[in-house]
Amino acid sequence: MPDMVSLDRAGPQQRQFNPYSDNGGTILAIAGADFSVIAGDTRQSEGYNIQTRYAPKVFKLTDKAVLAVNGFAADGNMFVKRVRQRLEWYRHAHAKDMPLRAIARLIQTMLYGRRFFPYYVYNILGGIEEDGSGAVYSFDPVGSYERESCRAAGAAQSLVQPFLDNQIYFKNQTAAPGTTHPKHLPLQEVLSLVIDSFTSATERHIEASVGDGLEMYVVLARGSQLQGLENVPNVQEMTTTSDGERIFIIRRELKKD
Amino acid sequence: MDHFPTNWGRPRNDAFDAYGTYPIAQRPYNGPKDTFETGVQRTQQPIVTGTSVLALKYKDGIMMAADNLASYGSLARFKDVERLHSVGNNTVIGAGGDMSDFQYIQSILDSLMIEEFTAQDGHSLGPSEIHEYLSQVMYSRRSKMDPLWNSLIVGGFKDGKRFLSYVDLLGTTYSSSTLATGYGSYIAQPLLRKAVEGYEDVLTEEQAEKIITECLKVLFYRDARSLNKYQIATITAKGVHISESRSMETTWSFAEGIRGYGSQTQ
Amino acid sequence: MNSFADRFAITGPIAELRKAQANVEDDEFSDAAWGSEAGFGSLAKGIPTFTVPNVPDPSSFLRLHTDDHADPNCRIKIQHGTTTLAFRFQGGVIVAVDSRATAGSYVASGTVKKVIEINPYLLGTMAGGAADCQFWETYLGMHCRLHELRNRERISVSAASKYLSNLVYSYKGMGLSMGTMICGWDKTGPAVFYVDSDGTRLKGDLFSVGSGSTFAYGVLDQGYRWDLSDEEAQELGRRSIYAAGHRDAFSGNTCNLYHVKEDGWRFIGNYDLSQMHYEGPSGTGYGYDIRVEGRSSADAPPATAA
Amino acid sequence: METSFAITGKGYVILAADTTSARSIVKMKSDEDKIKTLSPHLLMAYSGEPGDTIQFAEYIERNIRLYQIRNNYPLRPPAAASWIRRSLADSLRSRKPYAVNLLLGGYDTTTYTPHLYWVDYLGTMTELPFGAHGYGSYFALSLLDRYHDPEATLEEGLATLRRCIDEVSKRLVVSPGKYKVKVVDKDGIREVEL
Amino acid sequence: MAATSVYSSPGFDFSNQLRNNFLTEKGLPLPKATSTGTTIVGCLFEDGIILGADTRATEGPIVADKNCEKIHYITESIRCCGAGTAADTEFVTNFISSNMEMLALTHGRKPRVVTAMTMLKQYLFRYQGHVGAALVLGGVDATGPNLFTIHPHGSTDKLPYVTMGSGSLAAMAVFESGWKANMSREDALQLVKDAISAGIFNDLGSGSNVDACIITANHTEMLRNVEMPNQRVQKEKTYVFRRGTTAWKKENIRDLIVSEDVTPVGTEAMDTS
Amino acid sequence: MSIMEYNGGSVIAMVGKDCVAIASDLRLGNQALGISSNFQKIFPVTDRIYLGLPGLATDVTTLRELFRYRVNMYTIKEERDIEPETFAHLVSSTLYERRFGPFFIEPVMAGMSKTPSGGYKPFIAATDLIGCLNFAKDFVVAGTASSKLYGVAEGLWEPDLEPEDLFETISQTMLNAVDRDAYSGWGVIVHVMTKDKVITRTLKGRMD
Repeated sequence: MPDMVSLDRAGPQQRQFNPYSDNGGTILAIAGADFSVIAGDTRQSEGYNIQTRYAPKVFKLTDKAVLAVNGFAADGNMFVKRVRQRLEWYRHAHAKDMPLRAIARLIQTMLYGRRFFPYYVYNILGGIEEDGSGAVYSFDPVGSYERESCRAAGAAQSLVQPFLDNQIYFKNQTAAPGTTHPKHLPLQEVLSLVIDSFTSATERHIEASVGDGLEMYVVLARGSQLQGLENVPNVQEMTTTSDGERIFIIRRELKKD
Repeated sequence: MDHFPTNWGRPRNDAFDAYGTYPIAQRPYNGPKDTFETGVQRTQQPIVTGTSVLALKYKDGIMMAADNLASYGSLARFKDVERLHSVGNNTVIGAGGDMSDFQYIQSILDSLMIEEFTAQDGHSLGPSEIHEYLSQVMYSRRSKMDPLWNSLIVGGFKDGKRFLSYVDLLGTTYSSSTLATGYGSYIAQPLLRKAVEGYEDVLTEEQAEKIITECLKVLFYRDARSLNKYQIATITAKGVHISESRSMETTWSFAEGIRGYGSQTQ
Repeated sequence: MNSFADRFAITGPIAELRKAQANVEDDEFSDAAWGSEAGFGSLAKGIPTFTVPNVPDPSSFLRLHTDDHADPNCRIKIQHGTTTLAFRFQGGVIVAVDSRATAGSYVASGTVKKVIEINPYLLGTMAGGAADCQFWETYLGMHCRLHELRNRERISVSAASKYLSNLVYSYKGMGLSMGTMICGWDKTGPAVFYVDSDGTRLKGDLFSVGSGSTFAYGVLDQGYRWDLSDEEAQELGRRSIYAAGHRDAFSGNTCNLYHVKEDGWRFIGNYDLSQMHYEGPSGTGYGYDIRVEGRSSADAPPATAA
Repeated sequence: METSFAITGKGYVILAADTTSARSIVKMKSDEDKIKTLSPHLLMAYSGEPGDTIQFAEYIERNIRLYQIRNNYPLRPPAAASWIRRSLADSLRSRKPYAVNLLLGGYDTTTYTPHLYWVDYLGTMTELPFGAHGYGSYFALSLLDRYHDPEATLEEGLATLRRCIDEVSKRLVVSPGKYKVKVVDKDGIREVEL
Repeated sequence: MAATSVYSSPGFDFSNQLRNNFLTEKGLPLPKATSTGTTIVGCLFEDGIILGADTRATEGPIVADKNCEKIHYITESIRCCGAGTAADTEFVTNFISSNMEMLALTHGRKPRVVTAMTMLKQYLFRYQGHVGAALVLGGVDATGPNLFTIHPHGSTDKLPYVTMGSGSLAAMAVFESGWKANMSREDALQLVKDAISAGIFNDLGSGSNVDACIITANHTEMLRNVEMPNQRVQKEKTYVFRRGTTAWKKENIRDLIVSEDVTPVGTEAMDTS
Repeated sequence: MSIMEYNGGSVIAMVGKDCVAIASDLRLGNQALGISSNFQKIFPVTDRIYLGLPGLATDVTTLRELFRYRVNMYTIKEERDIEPETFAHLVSSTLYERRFGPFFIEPVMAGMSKTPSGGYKPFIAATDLIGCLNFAKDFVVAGTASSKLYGVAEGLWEPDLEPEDLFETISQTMLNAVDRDAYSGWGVIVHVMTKDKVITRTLKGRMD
């Protein structure tokens, strides 16, 4: 009878070169009605050692798609390079940017192609769908994915995600009599929650560190208002095409200890 | 696959023959096998090693430093190894880790530069291209489980821009205004960060050299695999300059008057 | 001239770079990874190829880095945990699943779609490695479509499940983890097939798969009859998933319910397990403590007690 | 595969344990009684490591009896359960621990309440309306969540028990054949035929 | 059956060990205790000794305590910084502190730093590294300032400037480049702050604030949180919930005020005339 | 799977304005299998100290008995109730006594301690499994959901909450944290203590 025998002793043993490492950090994405916010800290660490205080984890793919990668940095950077290459090829063949949901499926097949030698990366893809709605897709290292409204991944995922469940999905909150919880939060609110999530995580998480800097990408749907984005400090527009979607980056400082 | 409720979906414990098919309870591997696999040697651990390399950005470019020691385990085996290597006119790479792998890297980089030169297309490889090339090579070697056992720092100055970046045996890359490999990342990096961060554009060459020598001195005091004979490279608009080996003054009198490790006073 | 030398040189800078780039190529699907076939389209060419690490025992390498049960600190945590069930009855097939995915003790998601809609007549459930199920069942969907185009008729459930079974069996021992039920309606009527990554394929009336399957069986077996009405059958599916979600730590959150009939499958609804516990779908909670509220097993003290 | 169930109902507790005594793949005996009567209103079903089970059960049986002889009245179920847990937890700290899982069913004649305690080999104890040990619990617990009623009559309770036993025999690979069923209520202890 | 005693005898109690070994052998790994990754330092200056420490305590990758105290009291003029298993440093220093007090009472004079050092090393050596305390012991006594490090296995070291913990390399780098014999109080304090800050900002196991302790021949000054470079920034939002947000099933209020109702017996007031 | 996760369970304590709150989940599991949905982990030690014991369930009972014994002995010897600070040290030394064979429990305490002026001030503390005390000013957590609790509490906790607001904050923290933890949950119980009463509420939590 298959008993609950621990695999410890009979388990796999390998005493050779370990091709993986963990470079820490946390990424997070939230989708709104007509925008999405994709954020990541900028610290890259190994063990207790900070390698650099600025290594971006969030990458702009197109004007309506942003990819955040977390885990083993070499795998992550190489993976982003390959996704960008694929998107470039697509653009040459079709003379348009790949739609978000297609990028999501592409990422799945690329990740699954390494099923037996996985990329140690947790991906979150955020952006604007073809119908103008904000979307977030989250992936596990071997490519299973789903569309969600908010998702945190990386070292501090277990600290941040339940907080977002409460604040974004209003989980476990009963609405005041006669009212309902809003389905989507406004951009300003979402940005505040992202910043608070990261400052909270910085307070309590060390080893696979979170800290130094925070980069938040905001993707706005075609024709949507700036929604107060113009008043946010340190905002910078990154839009390159005139398709209508606009993309911004906001940078903040985090604690450095 | 394990079908027991609490372990459901996880790999099955092959130590247990659940279906009475001993001895092949686990499906054997019948893929291609290399009979002489045991005869193939890959670098699975570094043998002759170099220790830290330091690098920082200053006003005019990049400064890098490394000592001249190659150790064989705890033996100070070679005391005249040059761990800074210039690639073209704009780039220097510095290496810690296995020295034979570094020499291989030197040779492929040298041939790469020759290939580029013979193309005569008006382009030359700058520091960022060389770093990109190295990161591809290092990452692909790690993916083949046959790594080049080095931590490399690539520093350069081209078209008025300073470039400083790191790549190691796993293909991990990062850049920062100060970099250090090996023990340097624990001992020298805190000092470098404090002295350089925020002052990248004001530090003069003399100041930078003072900082980097101070760090080398501290490393020599505390890193048992280091030597007080070192070289400093500068990469500026004027090109690459790698100094001759030099030695530094060290003092060991700080503990004068201290006796023993406990109650001894004489 | 030197390009000729390059082509055959096995050392040297270009060769080193070429090897690096070859590595980029062979982990995806060969030449035409761009153009109209970029992405998933290239799968139509045949079974995709996978990168395998260059180590003596690739499956133990994979296990070393991904088996979070043997080593809770393993880095790559593949999502696990599930209760899925499907059964045949006079009115078709009921498919019910939970929606929780766990990585270690962390509930990674509570909104996983564990029913994969292969085509309007075929459903696949997902238990085990989420990516394995999603990928191979999507792949199966493409082949079902190809089958339709080639043969001008829908693929039978039996054939589809056989195809999937053969596919995953060819990867046996490599570390795939998948336990799925292929459910649908074909010329023979409603059909349910169980397929797993061991290569097992079973035809049957009633299956439950996953870490919480035993709990689902406990409720399902007691309430199951062939001649259930549609409503009763749906209620039974929901209730069994609730029971499993309640008792099993790795199952829960919500229940997705599908009903397959002659004209294809229909999504019945998404039910929150917590709501089912307290209120049920129709006002009476499924929860034990809700159901027995105010009832006590204590005897009334004897009336003569002075 | 050893399996035991316990169910409370209106004024009673039913304990059921399989009767097989198996060693590896061999069934040595098929009419073993694994439910001990500890006092006039207290039953204990035990399962676990062969040898430990009977030794521990007899140790408990005698000590509970001793208490009754010394004090002229038996321990009430909560007190007895607490003492048994303590004994088990202490034994776990000795060189040769007892690896025994227990279900304790008793009827408290002073409060007219039936009590059921679930105790595992680590000394974890909790009071439950129904419980089970062994692989059967993976099937029975959800079933009991669905069908158990604290105010069920004895007939209804036995019908629920029968459902559990049927389910386990349907689904468990090596299911035990026969069960011994005992009931404790205000009138004391008796064995019931299913 | 030997019942575990509820009376506590002095020393460690091994009653759970058999059980725990058995559980660990079954493949359930032991959980981690709170440890202090820590940067702790000490150095001599012209008048005495300065000790320094960060204030982060960790449990795996989680910060368990953001502002813990790692400079422990031994006697009025002897202090000890602890790194390693937090409970061990806490209890070891407490234990030695009370022994030192006993010694002081027995002999009627201030005990020396070497005495504390010897007690600590003998204690730690006895436990062969299982008591995981890495210590920096400093103080001023009749022989002048004394500074020691004590490793978990009981080895000791005597140096003019020392560091311990996961940030020790960062801190040592600062000392190596900045320490000079006979520094002034201000310079030495600044150097200690710099050394601890190097640990805080470059080592992930260390963090939060800087504690320092200046010990001179006749005065000990404890500078708790002498620098606080990592205060939490103001949150963007406030998170107070509307009352009634959480749904609950049962409520039970336990009144802690024992209320007395005085019910006068008899209708007439007492005749006090 | 660590020993601490064998039975599951989590506890959190928070400080408010002249009040404290302590909350735990109610699950008793046998690894993934849920056994009981009414397993108390928080026990009153005196009128003004509540002690939460998340960890291995057998040790929950054993330690509860041990502390009850030791506190009773203290009360008899000293003829007064033990103060929270004193009790915290009692817990700490009891656990450290078993440094080399620990109980698998990480206790969390909440209480109101008497001030010299006769008032009460909130007190919380936690220790690790070998008794390293942590006196926090805001909140302390322990158990299988501790990392989740840290994250939510760090976000939601605010200083100087009134008892009713503190109840909402601690409840929301606990509910959302245990929903992301497979081994905690099955209902939540919250105790809010002010200087003159203890309000105990059982929450309507997720039961999966």
